[in-house]
Amino acid sequence: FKKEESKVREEGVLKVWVTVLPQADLVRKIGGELVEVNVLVPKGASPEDYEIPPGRLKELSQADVYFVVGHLPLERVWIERIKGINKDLLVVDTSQGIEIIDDNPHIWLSPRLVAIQSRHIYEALSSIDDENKGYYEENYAALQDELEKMDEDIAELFTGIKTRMFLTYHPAWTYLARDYGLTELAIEEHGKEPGPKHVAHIIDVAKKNGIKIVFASPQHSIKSAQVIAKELGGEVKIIDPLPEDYRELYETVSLIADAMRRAEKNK
Amino acid sequence: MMDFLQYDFARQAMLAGVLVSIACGVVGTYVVVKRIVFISGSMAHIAYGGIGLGYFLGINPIWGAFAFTALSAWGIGFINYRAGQKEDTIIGIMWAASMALGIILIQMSAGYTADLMSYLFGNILTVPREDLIFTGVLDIIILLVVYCFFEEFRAVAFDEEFARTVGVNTEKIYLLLLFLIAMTVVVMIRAVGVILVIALLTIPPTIAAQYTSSISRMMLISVLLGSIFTVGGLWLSFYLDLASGATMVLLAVAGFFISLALRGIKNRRLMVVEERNNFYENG
Amino acid sequence: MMDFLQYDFARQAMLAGVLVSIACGVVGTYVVVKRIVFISGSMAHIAYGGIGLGYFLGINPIWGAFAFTALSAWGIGFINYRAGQKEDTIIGIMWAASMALGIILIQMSAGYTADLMSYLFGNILTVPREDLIFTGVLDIIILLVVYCFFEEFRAVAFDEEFARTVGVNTEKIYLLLLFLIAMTVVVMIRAVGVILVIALLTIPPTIAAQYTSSISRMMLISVLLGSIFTVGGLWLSFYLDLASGATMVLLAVAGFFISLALRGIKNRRLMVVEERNNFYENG
Amino acid sequence: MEKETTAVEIKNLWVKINGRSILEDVNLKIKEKDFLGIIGPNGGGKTTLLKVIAGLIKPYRGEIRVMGEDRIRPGYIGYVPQYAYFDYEFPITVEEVVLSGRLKHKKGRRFSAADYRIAHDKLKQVEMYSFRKRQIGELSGGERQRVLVARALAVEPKILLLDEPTASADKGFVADFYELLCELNREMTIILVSHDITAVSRYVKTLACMNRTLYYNEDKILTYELMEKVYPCPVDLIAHGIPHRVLMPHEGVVGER
Amino acid sequence: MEKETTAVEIKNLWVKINGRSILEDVNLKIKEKDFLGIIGPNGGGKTTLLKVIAGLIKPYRGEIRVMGEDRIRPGYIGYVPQYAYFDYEFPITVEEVVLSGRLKHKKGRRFSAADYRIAHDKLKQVEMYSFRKRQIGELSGGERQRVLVARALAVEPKILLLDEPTASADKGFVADFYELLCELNREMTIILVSHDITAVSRYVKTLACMNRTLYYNEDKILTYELMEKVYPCPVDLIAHGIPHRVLMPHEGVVGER
Ligand SMILES: Nc1ncnc2c1ncn2[C@@H]1O[C@H](COP(=O)(O)OP(=O)(O)OP(=O)(O)O)[C@@H](O)[C@H]1O
Ligand SMILES: Nc1ncnc2c1ncn2[C@@H]1O[C@H](COP(=O)(O)OP(=O)(O)OP(=O)(O)O)[C@@H](O)[C@H]1O
Ligand SMILES: [Mg+2]
Ligand SMILES: [Mg+2]
Ligand SMILES: [Zn+2]
Repeated sequence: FKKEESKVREEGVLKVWVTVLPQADLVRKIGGELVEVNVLVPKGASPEDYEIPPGRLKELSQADVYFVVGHLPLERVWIERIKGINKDLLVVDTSQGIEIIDDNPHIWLSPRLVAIQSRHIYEALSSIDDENKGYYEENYAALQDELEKMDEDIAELFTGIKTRMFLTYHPAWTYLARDYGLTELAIEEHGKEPGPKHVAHIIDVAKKNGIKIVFASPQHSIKSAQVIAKELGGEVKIIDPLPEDYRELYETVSLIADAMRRAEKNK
Repeated sequence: MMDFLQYDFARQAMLAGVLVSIACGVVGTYVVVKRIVFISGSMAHIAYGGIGLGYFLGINPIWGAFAFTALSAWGIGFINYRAGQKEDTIIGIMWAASMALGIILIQMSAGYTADLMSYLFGNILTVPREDLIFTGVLDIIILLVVYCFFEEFRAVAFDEEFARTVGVNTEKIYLLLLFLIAMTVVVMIRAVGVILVIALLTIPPTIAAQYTSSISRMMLISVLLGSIFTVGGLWLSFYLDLASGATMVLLAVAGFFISLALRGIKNRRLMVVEERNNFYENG
Repeated sequence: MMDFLQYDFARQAMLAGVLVSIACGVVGTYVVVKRIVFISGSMAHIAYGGIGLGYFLGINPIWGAFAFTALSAWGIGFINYRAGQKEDTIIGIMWAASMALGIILIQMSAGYTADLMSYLFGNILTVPREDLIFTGVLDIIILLVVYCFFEEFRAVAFDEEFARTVGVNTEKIYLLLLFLIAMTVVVMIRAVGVILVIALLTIPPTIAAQYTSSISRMMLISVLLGSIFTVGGLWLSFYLDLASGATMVLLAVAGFFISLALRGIKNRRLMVVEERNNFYENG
Repeated sequence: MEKETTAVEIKNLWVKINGRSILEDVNLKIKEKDFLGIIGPNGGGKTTLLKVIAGLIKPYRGEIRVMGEDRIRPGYIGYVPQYAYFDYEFPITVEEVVLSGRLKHKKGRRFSAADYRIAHDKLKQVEMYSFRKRQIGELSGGERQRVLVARALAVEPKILLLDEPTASADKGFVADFYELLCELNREMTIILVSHDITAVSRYVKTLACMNRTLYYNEDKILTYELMEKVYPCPVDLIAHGIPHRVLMPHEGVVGER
Repeated sequence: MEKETTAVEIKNLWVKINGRSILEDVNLKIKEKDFLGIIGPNGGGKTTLLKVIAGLIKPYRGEIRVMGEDRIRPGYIGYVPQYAYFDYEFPITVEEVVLSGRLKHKKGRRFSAADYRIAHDKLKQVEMYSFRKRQIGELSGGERQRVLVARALAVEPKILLLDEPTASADKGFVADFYELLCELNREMTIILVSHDITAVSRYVKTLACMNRTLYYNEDKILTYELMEKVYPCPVDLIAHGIPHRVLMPHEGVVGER
């Protein structure tokens, strides 16, 4: 990693790229002032149909590290191409060691998986920039504490809830559900348009469990979610699977927990 | 069937299918006989520019789409009448231009933008009530307009030059037709997505054309076939657990090939080379 | 310009633009004169079925797309020649069917959503070297085929019936043309996405047609214009920081309107009603 | 007074297409109930002139008045084109094609029984009544031409414009057709373009020659000099069968029956 | 021996379109270098017969042999359609249209100087040489028809099929055209469909009448009875100007010059 070291010394900061907003937060927390973080998919854009403008590519051609989420279709298409533009780019897969369900990319929505991701980030940063290893380590430790705390807080949110089931349009919360013993009912099957049988099944299950809240994400059309909510006699709540500030996750999960409590009452 | 019909969304989807079939059957008949299938496909893409504009201006994208396709209808008519350009090329250009504009506008607009996929594909299972109402209103408008201008539409579609010598305002009639197509496409995009619109606009009238050479009967048969394909497709997709829009389309395609085969058996020993020529006779 | 050209990816994108312009200019000329713009648009969508198939079978989706569009080219030709159906309707049907099939296949294949948009949009800025080679090879194939069958292509496109009486195997020639279009569309989808293909296939030949009534000259002008639009659009998008594909398209559209205006000024006092009729003469 | 009886009046008409001048300084004045025959070589501009009168081509310069007005009223013109360009697969029957001539006569949205009666009458006149339920594409060339004639007649126009209406018609029909025209001429002005000089000279009231511009005499006299201007080889022409009475060096009414 | 001199031989030919029978039991045998004129009423099936010979329509039943073979060799047929359906905006010049008749003669990919010379010759023969650089859509009806004739001639075919080639041509051209045909007839077989019985009877060697089936005598005799079968009203016909020598009640060669 000789070359990168000299780069760091020359320019002072590491140019780090990530695909989605939540990752940026992690990198900033670990890299602090020593990194300059860029996000490929800007706020509000949907990672499904993002076209990279030339300006971004220009910047990308000078990037040092790229942390990929690992299973985003967007990355699958672009990473090879970006590597073609920037041959010195170090691409780090932050999903290493995480057990992937169904190719679902949303690993940044469970604190426990985020802990693994941040370890990859820390390791990569300190191997590139050996000089500042101590600085990164310090930050990393703090982040790990924060994540552990969040992990406990989130686990606590669900204490006393027997039927830990929630309904979402887009299956973004699959890993959260796995890690905290929840059941995610997703209308989209594997992120694809659902068939009527699947919808009927979801409605049956939701009705049986008194679920009245359908979670939708702001990046997707909420129109469809509203129809399901109507059939259940409930409402749509928007939760963002791409939070800018990592701490928002807690608020989001507490909404999910609230929904479960209300469902239990409805039952 | 019964256990399927117990769901609100399923009943609503069936209703949507029938309502969509009415608009598509009637407008699609003109689209097919006037050989402007291309227009319907393009308008769907042109709408995307309007969606982009909607996001950019912070208004409801559907109004942007309306404005854009209506404007494009007018543009197609105008350039066609005034500038002596080939219609299909103009449409190809508008298609590309609108999509490009849509992309750039969405790129430049702040805040959340909706996913392109839902516009391209739609989901008939979750058509909101307001879209049903939209579609119903559109059906009524289309039926009224066609009822009032049936003969004029036919004359202009068949031989525009003669219609002009008789005193028909052919430009106006043709524009009216383009507007009907534009409205259908936009409303349908919202309700069922682009592919289903194109399928329902073209397949039922094409099948119908094999059995009648009367426009009004073509419309009737198309509406019936469309309803069969949508309702049947829905039901099929329920039992096979497949995406319903796609199943409807595939059912319609199957219908087309079955009808083709039936006609083929009937006419097997008839000569067909001649008929094929008709394509070249028209350009 | 210079600071832009210092980047490898920029130089590569320009090369891609020129290579794409060659294929599109030559094939697009036929597409425009034979009025089959619709085919190019549909083939792009038909490719989607193949992409779905690729995912389903776990092979590279581009091979699925190749297989599908090639098959559809054959299908369009076949149904057109043998079953006496209207070409544009058949294409509309295939369009819808392929898209539907793509959706269902993707639904049935294992794993999370496939990345459709990259196929619809592509990105000329990051065309991998292998795609450049693909495109270059395609250019050579197209130029060779057109060089060898130039007169046959023209005769069949102009008056297929007469060509047949003279002894030309018109079916074969037409199929060859459809295959060229299919190949162009698939290679271009991969390189630059659907919209740019449609724009480059239609806009440059349309502008060229305003200045010449020779097919070979149309091709030459189209290739030049295409190159200007792609290279110019790239440069513009770099300075305005906009999506480059979309910028190229908009530049081409602007070019079309400028040319239209120039011609309009020249012919302002000439009558145009007559020319417009030509649409109906062919419709 | 004068205005009332002028069906078509053209003053200093010029037409250019793609920058090429097709008609040059055409002047024409046709009285109502006239029967004008226009002859002339291929490319002489006959079709262009008819299209200008029918309002299908805008002149480059000059003035046209149809029935005394500078715009064409619905139902005034019945036009039989030289070639009809339409989609032969179009789902429309012969009867419906002819009915489309009634478009501007119909009250309300639909055609009335009277419209149908007129359409059927015209179909009978061109001997195509039994074909009325056929799809338009399922006709032979001459049959199609007859239907187009019936369509123009169904307009019951003030002015009937015929562009080589008998080019593909068989001889049996041609003779009947000219008789029909003579009859129709009692109620409407007719302008007939034809290469069949024999037939034309027999039935028309006035004769004009067209070659870039219109050589035409209100005195209905077609001189030998005129023919020489119009046709490249008038001597040949005579030799090949133009009845000599068409050519009157000094005076005489052409086409008098 | 016999095979060598038969240009077209048709045996028991039936054609059906959309289930409707158009040609019924047609039999025909044309010697090489023959000049056959086909007359008949509109919708008689003349165009259909030519298209069958040109290989454009497949028969429902029956047999056709062209130059002794059951398939048509490239360059054997030159066809002038009654109506040509093509895109008038197509970017192709008159010269290129005529050159397309040389498609199967050209060696290699491009047309040779000889091909150009032939195309130019044919254009001169139809008096359209000066129009050779015009785009095909920028012609009048008659001009276009001449170009299509030139295109068929450029094939230098064994058999020339002409479907009302003079329908829109001016009289000046028609006479020259028939002279040209007679000249061409020295080298090729010609089948001419026309309603111009006068002209036809003057130039053709053999005459046939078509009305569903072909009434045709190898003895080249056209009887009054035959005409009666073909035309709905032969008496009218005669009255309206068919030269009487065409109708020979018992014997005589029709169309003898
Ligand atoms: N596509 C079709 N479907 C059904 N009938 C057809 C079709 N084309 C032609 N016909 C019928 O076939 C018959 C013969 O047509 P054809 O064109 O051969 O006649 P023709 O002798 O050339 O007549 P014309 O002198 O008018 O050109 C006509 O009665 C016509 O109505
Ligand atoms: N679109 C066009 N562009 C350029 N020139 C044209 C166009 N259309 C017609 N012309 C030319 O205009 C002239 C007159 O054409 P027009 O069709 O009026 O002739 P016409 O007298 O009807 O001839 P015909 O007897 O052959 O039908 C011809 O020389 C023709 O070449
Ligand atoms: Mg004319
Ligand atoms: Mg015919
Ligand atoms: Zn997601």
